[in-house]
Amino acid sequence: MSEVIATNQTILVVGGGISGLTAALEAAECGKQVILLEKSPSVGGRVSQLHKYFPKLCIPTCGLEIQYRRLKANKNVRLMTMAEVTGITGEAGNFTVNVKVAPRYVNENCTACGECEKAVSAEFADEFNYGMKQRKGAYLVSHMAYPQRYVIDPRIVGSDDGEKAKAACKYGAVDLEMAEQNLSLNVGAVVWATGWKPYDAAKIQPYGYDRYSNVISNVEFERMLDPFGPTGGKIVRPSDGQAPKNIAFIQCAGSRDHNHLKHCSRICCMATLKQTTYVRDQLGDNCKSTVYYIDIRAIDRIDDFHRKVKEDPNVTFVKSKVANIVAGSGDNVVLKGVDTEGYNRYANEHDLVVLATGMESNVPAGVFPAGIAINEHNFIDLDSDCGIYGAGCSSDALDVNRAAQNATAAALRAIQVVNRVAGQEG
Amino acid sequence: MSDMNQAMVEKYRSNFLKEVEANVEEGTWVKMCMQCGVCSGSCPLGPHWEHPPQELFMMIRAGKREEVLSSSSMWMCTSCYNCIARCPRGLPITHIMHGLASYAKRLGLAPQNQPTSKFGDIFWDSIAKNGRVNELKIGVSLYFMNGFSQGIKNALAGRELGMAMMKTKRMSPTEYFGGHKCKDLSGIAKMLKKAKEFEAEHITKFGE
Amino acid sequence: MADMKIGAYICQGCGIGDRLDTAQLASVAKREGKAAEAREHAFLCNAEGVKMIQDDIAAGVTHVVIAACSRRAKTEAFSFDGVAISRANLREGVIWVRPDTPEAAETTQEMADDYVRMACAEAKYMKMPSASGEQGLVRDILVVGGGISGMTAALEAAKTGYKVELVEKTGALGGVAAQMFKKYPDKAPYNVLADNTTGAMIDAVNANSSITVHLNTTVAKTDGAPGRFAVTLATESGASKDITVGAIIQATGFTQYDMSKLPELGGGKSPDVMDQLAFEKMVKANGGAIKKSDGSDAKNVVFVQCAGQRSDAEGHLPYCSGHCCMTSIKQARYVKEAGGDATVIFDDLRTPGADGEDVYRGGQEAGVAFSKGKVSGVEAAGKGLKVNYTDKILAEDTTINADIVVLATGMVPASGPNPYIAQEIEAADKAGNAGLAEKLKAEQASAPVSILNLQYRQGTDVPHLKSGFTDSHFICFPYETRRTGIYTAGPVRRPMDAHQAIEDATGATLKAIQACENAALGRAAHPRSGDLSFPSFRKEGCTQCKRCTVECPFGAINEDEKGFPQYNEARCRRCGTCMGACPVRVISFENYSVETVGQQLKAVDMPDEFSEKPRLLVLACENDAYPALDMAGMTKQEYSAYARIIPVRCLGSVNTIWITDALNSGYDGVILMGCQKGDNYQCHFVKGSEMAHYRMSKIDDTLTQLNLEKERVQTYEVSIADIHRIPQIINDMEKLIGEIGMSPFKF
Amino acid sequence: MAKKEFYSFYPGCSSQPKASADNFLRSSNAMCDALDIKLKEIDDWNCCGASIGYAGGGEVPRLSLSARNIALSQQQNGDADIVAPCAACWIATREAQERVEHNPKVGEGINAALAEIGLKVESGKMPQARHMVEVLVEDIGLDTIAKGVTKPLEGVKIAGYVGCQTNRPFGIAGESFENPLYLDHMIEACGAQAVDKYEKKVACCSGALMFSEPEKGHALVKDIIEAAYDGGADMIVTPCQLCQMNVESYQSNINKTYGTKFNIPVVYYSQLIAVAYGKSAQEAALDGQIIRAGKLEDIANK
Repeated sequence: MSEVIATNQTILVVGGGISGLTAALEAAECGKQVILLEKSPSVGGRVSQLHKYFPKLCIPTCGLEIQYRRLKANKNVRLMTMAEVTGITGEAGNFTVNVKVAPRYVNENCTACGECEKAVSAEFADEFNYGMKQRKGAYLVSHMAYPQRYVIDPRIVGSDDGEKAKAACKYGAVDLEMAEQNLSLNVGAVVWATGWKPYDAAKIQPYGYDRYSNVISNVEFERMLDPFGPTGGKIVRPSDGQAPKNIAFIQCAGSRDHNHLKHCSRICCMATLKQTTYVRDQLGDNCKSTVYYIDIRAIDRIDDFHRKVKEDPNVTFVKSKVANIVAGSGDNVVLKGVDTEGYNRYANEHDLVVLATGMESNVPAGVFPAGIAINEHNFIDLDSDCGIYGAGCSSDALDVNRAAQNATAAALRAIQVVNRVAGQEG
Repeated sequence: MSDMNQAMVEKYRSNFLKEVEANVEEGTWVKMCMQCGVCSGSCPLGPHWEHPPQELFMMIRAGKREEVLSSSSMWMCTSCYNCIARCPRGLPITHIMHGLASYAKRLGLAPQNQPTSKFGDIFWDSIAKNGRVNELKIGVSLYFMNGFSQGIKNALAGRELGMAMMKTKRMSPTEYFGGHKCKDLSGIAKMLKKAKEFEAEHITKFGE
Repeated sequence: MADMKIGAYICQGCGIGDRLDTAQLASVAKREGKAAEAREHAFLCNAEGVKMIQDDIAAGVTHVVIAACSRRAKTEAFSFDGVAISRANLREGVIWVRPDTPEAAETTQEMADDYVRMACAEAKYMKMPSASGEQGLVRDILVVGGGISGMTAALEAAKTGYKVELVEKTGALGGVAAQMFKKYPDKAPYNVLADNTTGAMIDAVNANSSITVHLNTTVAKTDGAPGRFAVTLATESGASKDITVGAIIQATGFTQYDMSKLPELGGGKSPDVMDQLAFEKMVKANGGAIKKSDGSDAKNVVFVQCAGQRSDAEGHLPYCSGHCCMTSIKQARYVKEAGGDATVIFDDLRTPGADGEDVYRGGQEAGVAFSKGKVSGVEAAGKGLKVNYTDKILAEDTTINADIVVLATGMVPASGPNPYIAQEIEAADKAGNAGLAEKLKAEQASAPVSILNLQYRQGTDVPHLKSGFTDSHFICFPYETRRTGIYTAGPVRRPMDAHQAIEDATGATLKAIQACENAALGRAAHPRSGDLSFPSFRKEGCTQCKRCTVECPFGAINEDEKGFPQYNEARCRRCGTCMGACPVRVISFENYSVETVGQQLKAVDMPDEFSEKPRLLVLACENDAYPALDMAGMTKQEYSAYARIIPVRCLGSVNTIWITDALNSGYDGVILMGCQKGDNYQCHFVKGSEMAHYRMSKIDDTLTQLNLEKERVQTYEVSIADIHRIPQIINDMEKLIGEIGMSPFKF
Repeated sequence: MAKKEFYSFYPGCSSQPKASADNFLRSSNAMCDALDIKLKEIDDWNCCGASIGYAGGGEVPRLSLSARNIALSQQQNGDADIVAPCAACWIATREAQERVEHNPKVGEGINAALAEIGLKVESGKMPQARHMVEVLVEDIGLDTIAKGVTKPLEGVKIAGYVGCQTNRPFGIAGESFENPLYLDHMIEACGAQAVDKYEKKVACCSGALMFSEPEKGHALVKDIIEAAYDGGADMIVTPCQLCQMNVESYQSNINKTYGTKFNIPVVYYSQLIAVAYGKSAQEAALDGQIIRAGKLEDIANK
């Protein structure tokens, strides 16, 4: 990777999630040279951890498969995984970007045969499953992982496991000598697409995510639906592994709240509506869903999905921001609050609570040159000539189609910069 | 109807929200409520509120002046600050409730014989007089808050507690004659007088 | 082909060597596959293995058969320029789905043998695709619509170095945006109002030498394909002009929902009940003053959200227009700034995203009153108006007086007529759905005039997805319309505000530019980006049946005057649906044809009827079913050793001859696996899977002729996540064959 | 933060000799002696108006009271932190400061009133108003306190009842409004065992409404005590004078109304620390308990 060649006509895309992939591929398919950086061992980002997309209830990996194929087929894109930007200097048309590449301890010889994984024993919290599951110290992030190449957890390097993994690989792919690399790239424009992380639910103290095992977050709920996920695809209560009968979905958990994220995260309402359909599909009439909301934001054409869910007799909507959660009978919890449509107090017992936690921008501090405007919600504001463009959830709280749309626009802005450098503008 | 109430009705015809913004402690925050209801759900005496805070805010916007100001709801506030801690919009709800209560009282609209309202007076008088609280006197006047005969009953009922407090040296009969007080009482009186005047004079001008 | 030289390379890595007799595989390749070279290698994908292959290519190998892992794996290593490559999936497709037991060894080896035979057969019939050269590089883009979306597209294209022909049917640029009094700022903080900058934008467009503006002009005719669109512009004056463009952006915006359909809300009944656009114009005209129709100042304005929207009621819009809450808050602030009172009556206040909450708070700070409620009626009251509504918070029916009532009606996309309406009516009639047929006929009768006047076999305009919005794969691939090289942007694609429209138009501009560049190189657009193969047909065999021209999901194929198909490479997405449609099998791609698949299935060794070794043919969509099968392998899900899987570009490309051939040559069962069809289709080629299901519904006749059980051929909709289900489907078929018995057609 | 040379002490009405929190005052003096915390009482301080002052006092008069205390403290003790052991006093003082900082109109009224007695407060120039607990947690540190313990309160299980106003709206830095942990840590620092997951830890004791709405108040206190018993507590500890009074002294009334048999001691953290530091039962003011904390007395008398 050290021999990565980049020029001021190269476009750097930071982040290999749906936005970064889209920006990189669209630019590359316009004939531009692109370097795509991804911090984790494989691309796909947040959407690769989702079970289905709203409103079509289709499978995210379906779209990713196409993106990966475009990536494999296009020689204009160079992908670097486990790479993180540590600093950017310069100006539009001539940036110097410092990149830190963490060692993967596995080289391109890897065939993903899985022998190293069989050989090692130590287990670690699986990031892909938000720690709801353990994984080995030698692992493939997921079956859809691209690059389809194993990773050695740095924590087993220097241990017996490390040596076992090395010994197990017939192809000399395990290289425990790999070290962190620091490179500096010269690029013309940057598309910043580092996406989002779910807001830390433990910070929403009234809801006791840190105190009640049956209070979980919406992204964790999503992982439950994966047949290869922590629960084998079953919707269960963490406390006893039993199927829930009465689920509460709490909207704006950390969003629209000056104690947490001031902005609306846009996707949570649709995500919850979608998740009620998982409940309906898997548990049928044996489980009820109650959605506690302030406003249901099923924006534009997909409002019909909202109306369809409303017709489901097993789904109830309560216009109320839940005040707090206290222990109930057994492992159940009790939600306290007031239904503001006509002032009705409630203390409702539920056996599983899903917090619709919001989107927290991953835009870092201290990386960008002066003049890049990052707003109070930590999104990058658009400045069409600055040469660094936020894409997807680095620019706003966006759903997938808006992220792809926004990333395509960001790619064009980057192309304009490198075309100017090349003297191709009109 | 008190003169001041009359004056306010005329001044703010049909715009109760403006009146609240101008005259009620932290009243300018009322418009920022987004009706999520977290305050209403967080109140320890919630069930005793005829209209919970978020509903009061909606009623203010809807111009339900009499209903709001004559409501006993605000007087249910125990100042636990749960609502303030949880409000996603950062409204100082506790203070607004206090403000609405004292404004209603000022206009003579607060419900008659509202115990907390009365207790508030007794408490304030004690402070105004001594600069410090005279717990014994307050206790006694509390007993007699609703008349002499009721007072005797209360006093008897509270006797046990009174004795216990005396016994543990946490109350002293001497309190009744003098007891805890500040030195500069005249100064405090002057200060409070001025403060009251200022508020009275500006009550119709806040927020303008 | 004299010059053809096949090289077969068998990998022994990842346990293949331990589980399979690779020497035998090599001899199969040589003897049966007619491979000139057949080499085994312990670790084919490493530098040494790859070099071995490259050396052979240098020495004249033209067709490379890689017998190793799945075609989805190790693509970097196994990409060789200038040669045809086929892959036999021995890892994910054989050893990983079969138990490592002595009993299983024989059938597992047979599986591998067959895949080598198949790969050799496929390679034999593959040619290296090369572009047709049908079109060159045209760096001119046509933008239809001079509103904020269209102007953005024009300016962005010019800024990127492309020339633009901007067509606007009215006499002025600016569209709806130009009529705004104020707008929200483009960047944080959003809780303030900014001046309308559309004027400056119009000036920038007029001043830009790369942009030619055509006012009072419409598109009379659009012919050709990406890279060579031949467009005739018609001006009001009757003059016309022919231009050639590489790609088209349709930014024709929206029209305001007709509020006279809402009499209960006072629509059309009082001049002081107006829609948001009318209110905006009024405020702009009065320089910020809020005036009633009689010229007097309006003190109270009530905004009624979701007017005729988010409702399934007859004549209402089923969707939410997204911008209306933000717009009403902005307009309510005009009222506050003019010293009046404004109340917004809403159901759900929809101000999403980073800017949304700032806007909401900004409105509250400005003193705008918000009330969650449902308006039941608007009526005259004295000189003014009275709004009757249910206050949902105070749970009471109440009224509020207003000088002006603004109805937040929705956006109706100006997307032109639905090109498929005639077909839909026909289908509805066939299905005996009179109600729908009536509805569609009414729609057809009141259809708007065409916008693009496409000279396409499949109609004059871009197909709609839902409610008239032009779209297709709107989640992952928002820009993909069903007309290659024609991209829609702005509210014509999905309801949106000006801020989003600018983003949307910028993205659409990239796609248009990409279309120009790809067309010049003969490269396919999404989803087979970069594919150079394109369909051609044997004219002497063609019966002019027109199926291919009708069934192409992208309207790529026209008919010449004699009724022969004209393929228009640059419009084609290379899915092969035409190939699947052709009853006389004259359509083929260089590297994907009736032969490349047909020969594979014939190459399979067919044990006799009494061998108890059935053969199951699985035609699996390469986009979803095949990856799922790979993952079944990765997760060691076992499935029948009798299955022989052939990936296809799209189920739509499956020609029924393959099924007939398979049955005739003794296959006991055939399974087709494609993507979900219907309204929420997941088929990457929109209609491919649907067409395949339709065709297979007709296969029964064939089976009856051969007098075989209908169950022997089954078609499934599967998803890429069906990692457990797909092996089950295959195993069920094996079980079924066990029950109904082997096919008698074994030789 | 390190311990300050001295603190400007604002005891508040209840923490005066022979007032309802006399037992706090005495134990607090013992605690400060043990921890070497120097307090200089603000001379002639006045009542803060407490959480009920609004009813009779309104906004400006009520806040003027606290402003006077601030001005006096500044006059007498310069920039020294004002330390109040009573939550009401503490937040009233902080609220007065905030209002002066953020509401010019109210600030003007307050200073007009103070001018009558030749005092004034200036935005941005007022000393910090802190709770006694903040001094213990931030300036001294619970680890330090733990180190000095000579008589660990072994075998005593205590429900740490934080209540409202010590916790909201300001609270102790770094603690959550819903589940503050410092009091539990303080209990453990003293060698006692804290009740885990005390459900009513931050519940309201009805505050001043105990006097005007006793029945409603009793209902709230009943839950607080029940939860303590459920947690297996021998006693309840609180940082708040009003909480202590409300939870301790109405148990007999509650027993009458609800037929319960409550008899659980309610002590101050200052009493725990005093005893843990070897002070006598008398110094720790254990004789000031209406319901005697037998287990503490035993340890103190060892």
